[in-house]
Formats: sequence, structure tokens, C-alpha cells
Amino acid sequence: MASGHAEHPGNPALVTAEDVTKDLLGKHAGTSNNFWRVASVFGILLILGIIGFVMRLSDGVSDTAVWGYYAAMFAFILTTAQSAPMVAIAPRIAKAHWRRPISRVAELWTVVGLFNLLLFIPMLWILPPLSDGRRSLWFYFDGGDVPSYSPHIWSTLAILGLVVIGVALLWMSALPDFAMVRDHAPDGWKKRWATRLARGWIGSSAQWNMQKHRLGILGAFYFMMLIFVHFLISVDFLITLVPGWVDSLFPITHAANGLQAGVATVLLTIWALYKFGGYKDYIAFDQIWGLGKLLFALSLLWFWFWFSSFNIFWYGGKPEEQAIIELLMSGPYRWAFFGVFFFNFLFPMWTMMWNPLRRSTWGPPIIAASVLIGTFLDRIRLYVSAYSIDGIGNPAINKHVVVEIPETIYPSLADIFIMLGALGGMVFIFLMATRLIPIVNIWEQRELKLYEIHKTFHRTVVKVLGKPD
Amino acid sequence: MFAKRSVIGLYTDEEAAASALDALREAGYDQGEYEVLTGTPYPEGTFGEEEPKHTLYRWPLIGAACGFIVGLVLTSGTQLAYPLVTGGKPVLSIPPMTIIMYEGTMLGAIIFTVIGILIESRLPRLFMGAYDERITEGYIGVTVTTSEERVGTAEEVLNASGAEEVKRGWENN
Amino acid sequence: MAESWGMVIDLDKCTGCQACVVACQSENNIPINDEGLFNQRRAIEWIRIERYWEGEFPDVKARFIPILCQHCADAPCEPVCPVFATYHNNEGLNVQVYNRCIGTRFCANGCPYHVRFFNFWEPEWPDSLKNQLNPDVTVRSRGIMEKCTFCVQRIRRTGRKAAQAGIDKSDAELERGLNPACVNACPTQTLEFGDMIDVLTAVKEGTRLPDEPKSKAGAKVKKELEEDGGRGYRLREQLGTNPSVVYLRKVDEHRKEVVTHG
Amino acid sequence: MQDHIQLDQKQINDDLLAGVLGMPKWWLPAVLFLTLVVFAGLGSFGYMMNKGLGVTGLNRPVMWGFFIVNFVFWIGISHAGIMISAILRLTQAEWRRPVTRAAEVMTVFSLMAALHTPLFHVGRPWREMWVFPYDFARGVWPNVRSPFVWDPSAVGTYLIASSLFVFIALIPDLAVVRDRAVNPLVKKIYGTLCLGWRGTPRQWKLQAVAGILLSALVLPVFVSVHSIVSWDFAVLIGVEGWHSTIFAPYFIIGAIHSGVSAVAMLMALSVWLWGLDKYLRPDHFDAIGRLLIVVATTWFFFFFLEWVFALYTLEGVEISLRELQVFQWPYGMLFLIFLATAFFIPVPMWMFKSVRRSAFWMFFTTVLVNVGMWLERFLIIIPGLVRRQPFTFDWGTYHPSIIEILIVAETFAFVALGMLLFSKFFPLIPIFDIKEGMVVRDEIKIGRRIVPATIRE
Repeated sequence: MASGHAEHPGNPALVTAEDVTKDLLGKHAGTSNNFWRVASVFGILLILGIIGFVMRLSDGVSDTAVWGYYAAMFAFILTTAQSAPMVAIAPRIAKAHWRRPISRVAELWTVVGLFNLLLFIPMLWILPPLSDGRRSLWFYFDGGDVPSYSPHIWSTLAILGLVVIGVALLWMSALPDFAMVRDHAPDGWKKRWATRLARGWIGSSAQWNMQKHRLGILGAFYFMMLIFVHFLISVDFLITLVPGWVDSLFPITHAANGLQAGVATVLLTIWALYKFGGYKDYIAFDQIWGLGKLLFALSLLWFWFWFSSFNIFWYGGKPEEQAIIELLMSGPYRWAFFGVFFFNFLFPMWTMMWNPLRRSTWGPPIIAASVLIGTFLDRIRLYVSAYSIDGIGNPAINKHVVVEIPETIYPSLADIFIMLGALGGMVFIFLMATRLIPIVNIWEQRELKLYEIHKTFHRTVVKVLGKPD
Repeated sequence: MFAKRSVIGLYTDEEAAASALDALREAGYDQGEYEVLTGTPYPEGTFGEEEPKHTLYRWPLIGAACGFIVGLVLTSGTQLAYPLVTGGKPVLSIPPMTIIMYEGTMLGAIIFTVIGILIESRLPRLFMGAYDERITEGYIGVTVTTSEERVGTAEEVLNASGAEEVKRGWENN
Repeated sequence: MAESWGMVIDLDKCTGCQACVVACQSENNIPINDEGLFNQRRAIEWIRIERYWEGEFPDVKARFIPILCQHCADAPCEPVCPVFATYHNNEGLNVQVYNRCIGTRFCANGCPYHVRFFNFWEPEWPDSLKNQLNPDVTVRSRGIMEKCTFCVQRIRRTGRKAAQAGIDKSDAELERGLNPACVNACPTQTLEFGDMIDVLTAVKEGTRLPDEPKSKAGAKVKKELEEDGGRGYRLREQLGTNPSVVYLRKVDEHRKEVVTHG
Repeated sequence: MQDHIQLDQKQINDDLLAGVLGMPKWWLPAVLFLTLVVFAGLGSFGYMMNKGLGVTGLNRPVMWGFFIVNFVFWIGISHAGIMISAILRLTQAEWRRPVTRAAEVMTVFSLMAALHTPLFHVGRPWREMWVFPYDFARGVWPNVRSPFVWDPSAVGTYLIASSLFVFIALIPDLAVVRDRAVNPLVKKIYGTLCLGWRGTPRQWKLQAVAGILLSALVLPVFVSVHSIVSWDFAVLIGVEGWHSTIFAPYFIIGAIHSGVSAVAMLMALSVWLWGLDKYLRPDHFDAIGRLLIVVATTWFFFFFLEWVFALYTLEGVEISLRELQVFQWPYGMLFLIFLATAFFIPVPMWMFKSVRRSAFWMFFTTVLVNVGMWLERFLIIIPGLVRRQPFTFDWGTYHPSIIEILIVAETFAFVALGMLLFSKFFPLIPIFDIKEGMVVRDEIKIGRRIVPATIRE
């Protein structure tokens, strides 16, 4: 691994675990004014979003077409913030050491799930019931025996479960850190909260044992739940709205986009920490490079999944397949599709193939930004177009083919407000959470100090990594 | 070209080999003249040898470019040279072309990489020079390949730094 | 611009007498389908009469329908052939190049109408029939695909005749020479053959049908497609293969609702 | 790994070259038997060429049978090699060391085996070269739009790539054989093969870089190959059960499932046949068992999705096809066996550490998996063709003839034979990789606990 050769940023002041603890707690305690400035900007955006939502609400929820952008934003947060924790979970299960400085960042994004839960509530009214005889995951067809509100019910439960597990995961992994804040932080609201949240963590070997298993299991659950939610949302809230769209790969594509955008989100966040947060000693090149490489692989994956679907549709050429290609790619949302293709695949691939750029601290973040833009366009392309199809509820839908392709729907003022608000709220909540929970995982850092030592091997210096089974 | 002599000293432990290299350096032999031979990869710089430079990463890119061009020419060329309509698909159908161009690109990249690997690691090598079979059994060999007259001193240096055995070999003739 | 040959099949006239099948077998040098071949399910019949049921249990009707290569404009069987052994020629025919075929049988899987046939064995005829083989048609060896060609050999011959006489191929007096064997053999004129390029392209592009279709068959199709309650339809149209064969629904006094073959 | 045994290089050479320099007594009979089977298969192919494909069980509408099923199966197996070695190399997993070579070699031979059946199954095999663009003289070209032209390009690329991969990783070990060999001729041969390898730091470094770089390059190829194989089926709209967008990833993950299982089988076999239990520790079986749990679960999710969307359409043909697959004899029975062997028996067993750590049980379960995965391909392809198609009387089924069975057996024998011959002439476990593992192994002492560690540069 190229990044394997990276010289570890050895700050002489941070040799022992105690130094690390003190340093990190110190960083956690203080809050700079810049932070508040940034936070307030996003807060204002959030308020804008609420205004936009109210404006939107004035049109009512009967016509799905106007709600396309709202749905897209919901999906966007699902694909970025709620998918980000994978970056912490997967390597932790694989016992990879490089995850340690960034696992908390990734987990912290789960709190945004709460925000998305709120965004989800109106979706239930926007999505029409199945009684109009469209195809459905729940096999509801004329005279079928499934209540026509199945999508609403099951998706709600799934998302609820996802958010609950996510928050639980975050809290559990933060327990030891809360304990440290409780013990060492100066008095104040942080200390009080930490005391309450630490749940009497004393660091007994039993507790540590429990901790390891708990995190493993919760992580696995979160992963499964995430895949399941992607599956339900992409089918119930997207595919079934487009008559004749039969794409068995799509739920996985949706989840894979989630993985890609999640990695991008984390990468951008840790870059911000590295650059402005003053965490240079913890977030090494290793992390930025590692995630950069991952992003490279995932953008190749994006192309593969897209091509697997496209090739079948293009080759099959059934009327409904041609309609899908026109609706989603070559038709009214051509601009969005080309954007996605460029930002999610072409740009990352061509740039990340270039070593000097991949092995810099500024290259990967640029790629991450481009992937996020791409994902944003992607959600718009998919959801706005799907929701813009009229005739949900009209008998033509039984023909299982998009009869005439709807016009492009460009965002109105309310839509723009909603988009800004969603992004603002996402970041704002994340920032607030960082005040309560240390942004870098202290106990995992301490653990790293045990397992990673540098020693001389004859004429050279090597890094020795311990792997407890 | 004039005959070069090479001599090899065999060591049992890494430390001795490393010190032998130091000694040779002091004796004024330059990087090109001495080499460590091991039966197994060691972490870089274990014996204080300089880190080998290589440009392997260029090869796959060149190969990919060639492969891509070949693929492009083959696919578009054959379709245009033999323009039969099948299934109402355009005569110049892009999606199938991408598939074959992709394979061509990868094939080119891989073949060039393999050639690159061989060239960069100076293989094939026609004359073994001073070599000992025990190297693949755990011994560490330090060879010095140099001109006729300097071989003697090299031999002494190797002996001095605790070589198990020192032998001579022919580089070429 | 050349023609685009098409066929109209009026199911209301079809009596299921299988004359077309016999005519096709003898015209196109198709080996004799004996009982053994049928039991192996390797029989070759370029045109065949299929049975299908109409209606729900109490009033079920057994119908039959002649099925032959639909010569689709967007044929699923064509692009999958690795060696261009089947392609679409400029007369709208889905042609099979016997000596190019290597027998991957990919096209047979691709065909939704099940009208492509593979020569599992070397074809054989009893001595008494050896002399009736049609000299204008290749005898296909084992290991290759074959299928209905709209009797391309007859179209070619008519072309030559027309060139000599300096008239158009689809001229009325050349009609019998132009028609495929099955069309000529049909006692009830269920099958009609002709150049339908104008009609078919209009149907494919979804534009208005021409006022003066080039051929009788074309005129018939235009009539049946335009008038409301017209009987024209094409097999498995929802696959988007754009067949060149148009079927006319059977007129059924007892049942009013429309039945098409999805 | 906890129960690691530190060995010196001489010991390693002696152990791992035992099969090369000596000859186990079961080796010759085994080879003879396999050769016999191979010739039987080739003979029946000759007979088939002479008589025509009528001698197979193929018919209308089942135009593709055992041959194509077997093709897909072997392509699937072939994915293990690169999967294991490439991904584990890239993630620097220590437990890859003893496994990689066997896996890669299996890739090469199973690819060759995979190539047999599609070459045999065409109507006129003597004209196969027509799928290659060589005919400048007549200006007749293959049809780039056909998946059967994509196939040769992909499989060919993959075969060349994986063979080169094996060779590059083999060079240092060839040098070892050269130094160990007593017979001067043998010495000469291996000396030529290893291109005069001496083991300078430069050569070792490039060996390492090559491992990473080639893995990174071969991975995308490995993904493309099986995608393209899956498109042989998925592009057709005529066969409703095949026309599904998920096929490419679904085939890939299925391939990994069967392939990694095959590697586990191989590990068990090399423990039993060459007594390599000093190198293939229970930990290795444990690791591959864990990997298999993940792979199998992912595969099952894809399988589930494929079904969901088949039923989602609620179209008559599709539903009846699924009904045929699941409820009708013999497919229903095969379907049950497939589900049990491919997922529901092995995966719960792998949950137990004791199973994962025992060579025997891993062998047993992975054999089951491969039986199941063979059936999976069978159940995709055959019932997909034996579908209740409108407007035809040719509804029937398919019974493979003895010829087909012999040729399928031939492919299995071919792979086994290839592995045996390879293991006779080259070390099946990468010697230098093992040695490196010994060198970079280290320990960290934390209090009373000693944690195994590895040296990273």
C-alpha cells in the first residue's frame, strides 16, 4: 500500500496515552469563535429551509410533482450522512488500525439521522397509496390482499430502526470518552452531560469486553439495516412510482451510491478537521489517502453498476426500457445525468489515477466534494423525475410503461430554500453534536498507542502493528 | 569489454551483513559495486542499502493507452468496414465498443506492467556472477562486482566483517 | 430505396389446413419431420400452425394461428450473433447466412416467437424425394440455424424477371412468382404478401399511415389499423420488436371484447 | 495468528519442495486416472463433432444445456484466485501468504476448463476462429455487438493476465528449486525459467510492488469477465427469466461464493495430500470461513433481490417460470438441494469456530457450496429455457446425454490434472512469501499479554 510508507506524524508531545488524552480533551473543551460563526451560517440556512418547507406545504401534498426536490433531499441525506458510519463500522470489524482517528467522525453523522427522520414524515403523505394498482414490492394488485399503505408502514419502521441503532452505536462507542470528559473536563454543562451519559462507565475489564462485542454487533446491525432501508426507500419511494421500471439491481446501486457518498462525506469532514480543526497530529495522511483510494474504487464501482443496468436496457430495447433510459438519462434530466457521470465517475477516476494528486492532502478532498455534488445531482435526477410522472392514480399506469415523458421540473424558490435548508440542517446538527461528543475517538486513540510501536530493525526503522485476535 | 570479477561473502545473520556493507562503503566501493543477496524479502534498508528507485508506475499507463487505441480501432473499424444492421441497433454502437475497448485497455496495461517488472528488476540476467546456492537457504550474500585489481581488497573486507565463506565468480567474459 | 416485405395473416379466414406448412417444407428443402424428430423436439417447420385457447372456462374456444419468422425490424435474434450470420438486409428481411453460421444457437434463445431452428442432424431424404429438392435453395448441413426467409429465392427470381420486363417487382402480374410458397398454397388467402415499407415505417415511427399504400397487403393493414374496431395487431408487440407480420383478429360474434396475443 | 510455528528457511524449503523434488506414491496413479477421464471426454467430443449435436440432450427450446452451465460454473471458480490473492494482497492480510499461489493456479486451470465447453458446444467448432477479427483478406468481421464476441476478449484477457500474474510470483520460488535441484539438467531448466533471479533488494522490492500493482490491475478484469458472461443471458428479451439487470453483480458474487469455497477445498486437500499442516493452520481456515460467511450472506441478498423483482413484474410468463423452477419435478427438488447446499447448511455451520477451524468440516461445507452453486447455474439456465413460451408446442424438458456428462466430467478431471501436474513441477505454496511472513512477524508485550504483531514498512 502506497500510504503504508507514509511517515507517521510523530508529535514529540504526544508519546504516551496520557498526553493524547489530555490533548484531545483540551481540544474538546474549547470552542473557537470561528466555529460559532460557521455554525450560525448553517443555522440560518436551516431556518431558510423551514420557510421553504412551509411555502411548499401551501401547495398541498396531493400533487407529487412539486415534492420531487423535497424527496431528493431526503434521499440525499440518507445516502450521505446516514451511510457515512460504514466508514467506521467496516474497518472496525476488520480490526484495521487506520480507522481509529476517523471512526468517531463517521459515527457522529448518525445524529443527522434524527433530522432525516423528521424529513421523512411528510414523505408519507406525498407517497400515494397502492390502491391505484401500480406495481409494488408488496405485490398489491387488483383484488390483492395487502393493505395499500404497506410501503408507508414498513419504510417508517425501517428508518426508525436505522436511526435508533445509529444513535445507540454512537452513544455506546462514546461511553468511555464521556467517562474521560466526566473525570477530567472542567466543570460546566459538558461535564454534567458527560456524567449523565457516561452511564457509570468505570472501565472494568468486563465493560471493555462488553464494549468490543457491543460495537461489533451494533455495527453489523446498522449495516444490515442501512442496506434494508436503501432497499425499501429505493423501491417504495422511487421505482414503483415509475411504471415499467423493473431494475433489480437498483436497490444495490442506491446502497452503493450511499457507500460512495458516505466515504466522501467522512473524507471531507476529516479534511476540515485536518485543515481547520487543529487535529493534524491525529488525522494522518494515511487516513486521507486510504479514503481517497476507497473513493477511487467506489467511483469505478459506480460506473460498473450503472453500466450493468444501462447495458441491459439499451440492448433489450423494450418500449418501457427505452422510456426509462429517456426519462432518467437522455431525456428531460440529461443535464443532471451528465453531471452525475462526470462528478461521480469521470473526474474521480481520471484524477485519482494520477499519483501526485492522490498522494496529497488536497487531492482527495476535491474528489470527495465532486462525488458529493454528483450524488446531489443524482438524487435530483432520480427522485424529481420519478415524482414528476403524472398519472399516479390514473388507469394508464397499468400499462406498465411511461407513456409520455414529463417535462423537466426546475426548482422553484421554495425548492431552493428546501435544498439549502436540508444541507444547512445536516451540517448544523453535526456541528452541534461535536460540542457534546469528542470528535476524535479518545479511547481508540489510547488503544492505538498500545498496538502501534516504532522500532529499529537492524539499519532501518519499522512500524510494528499488533493485531489482537 | 574488459573482464569484471565478482566476489561473494556469505553471512549467517543480518547484522554481520549490514556491517559488511558499512565496511565496503568505508573501503570506497560505491553503491553500484556491491549488492546484498537474500533468500527472502527484508524490510527496506535492513542492511543500510540505498532504496532502489523504479518507474514501474509509468508502464501500465503507457500500456493502457496502447490497448485502448487498439480496442478503439478494432471495434469502430470493424463496425464501419462491415456495416450490417442488426436488431435496429446503430452501426456504430457505443456500449458494446466500450466493453471491448475496456478489455483491450486492461490487457495492454497488464502486459506492459509485466514487461516493466522484468526490465525494472533487471531480469532476465544471463550471467549469475558470484552466487551461492545457500542463499535461498537463509544465508545472506554480499557480492562485490568490480574491476580485476580491486577484487582482492573487497575479499579482505568481506572476510574482515565476519563472512562465513568468501568465493569468487565470473561476471562475464 | 428498396422494399420492406411484409405479410398479413387474417385469422378469420384461416382453416388450419396446414397447406402452407407442406408448401414451405417442399419449397425450402426442409428435411422430413418424422415421428422420431418430433419426439426429440427437434422438428423443423419454418411455418407452423399453433393452437391457442381463448376465453375462460365455460366458453373456451380452441383457435389456431400460423406462426412464421416475423422478420422484426428490431429483431432480438440479430445483434447476438457473433459472426453476422443473421442480419437485417435493406429489403426488411431478417436473413440467415448459412455458410457463415457457426451454430452458437444464441439467436434461437433470443427469438421471442420461437421460429429459429437448429440442424441437430445431417438432413436426410428418402431416395424417392431426392429429386424434388429445390435447386434454388441451399440444403443446410448439420450444426447451423435456419428459419423462414419469406422465400427470398422467389423474391430474387421475380426481381430478375422484373428487370428483364422493365417493370416493378410488386407488379400484379408477377405476384404469384413473388409470393412465398405458403401464400400461394393457402386456399382461403389467409396469407397475403407484399411490400409494406410505407405502412411499416409509419407504424414504427408512429406517424400517419400513407394514403396510398404501395401493395394490396399494405392497403389491408392500413384499413384494419385505422378503422375503429380494426382487427390488426402484431404478436407480442409489447416486446418492441416491430414485426413485419400483421395478424388480423378472428371475428367472433359471441364475444365482443378484444383479444390480442401478448 | 496465535498458534504460529517459526521455521528457518532450510526447513521451509525442504517442506514445500517435498512435492517437487520427491514424488508421493499416489501421484502417478491419480494422474493416470485423470488422463483417462480427460481422454474419454475428448473422445466423446470427437464423436459429437462427427455425428452432430443430435447426440446431446439439447432440443427446442433448450438450446443451451450442460455445456453452458458448466462454462459459467468454471468461470465462477476461476474468480476465487484473483479474488483471494488480489484483495488480500491489497489489504495486506497476513493469512493470504500460504493461500495465494494455489488460488491463482486454480484460476488459470479452471479458466482453461471453462473455455472447453463453449468451444465444444457450437454447431461447427471448426469455424470458431470466425469470432476473432482476423479476416482482413475478405473483409469479413465479427459482430462487435454480440456478447459472444465480448466473451473471448474478456476471458482471453483474464487468462493472459492471471497466467502472467502466476509467473511473476513464481520467479523467486523457481530460483529456490534451481538451487535445490541435484540433476544438472533440471537445474538448467529451472535456472532458465527463473531468468537468473538472485534476490537483490531491487528484485525483492519490485516483486512486492508487482504484487500490489498486478492485483489492482487484475481486479477490474475479474469483475468485467463474469459480468460479460452474465450478459450472455441478460441481454436477451426472448427469455424472460434472464432479462434482469442484477445479473452482472449477481453472477460475480455467486462466482466469489463458489470460488472462495473452492480455495478452502484446495487448502484442505493440500493439507491432506502434501501434509502442509505446518503452513495451513486452523487460523487460515478460520479466516477463510469468516470471509465465506460475509460472501455467502451478500450472495443471498442478491439472490433475494433477483427473485423479488422477478415477482414484482407480476407477468404471467415470469411467474410461470418461477413456478416451474420451484414447484415442478425435477427442478423443485434441485431447487431445494441448491438452497440447502449453497446457503442454509454451510452458513450456520460456519458460525461455529470449531467448524471453521477444522479442515475436514471446511472441506465438507465448501464441497456442498460448490454442488449448490453448480445447481444454481443449472436452475438459472435450464428452466429459463424450458419456459412456457406462448405460440409453441415445444414445451418439454431436458435430459443430458452421456456425451454431455462425459465432457463435463472431462473439465473436472482437466482441472484436477492441471493442479496435480503443477504441484509436481512447482511449489504450490509461495516459498518466499512464507519466508517473508516469518521475517516480518513480531510480538508486542502488553503487561502479561503477548500480542502477535507484524512489521509494516
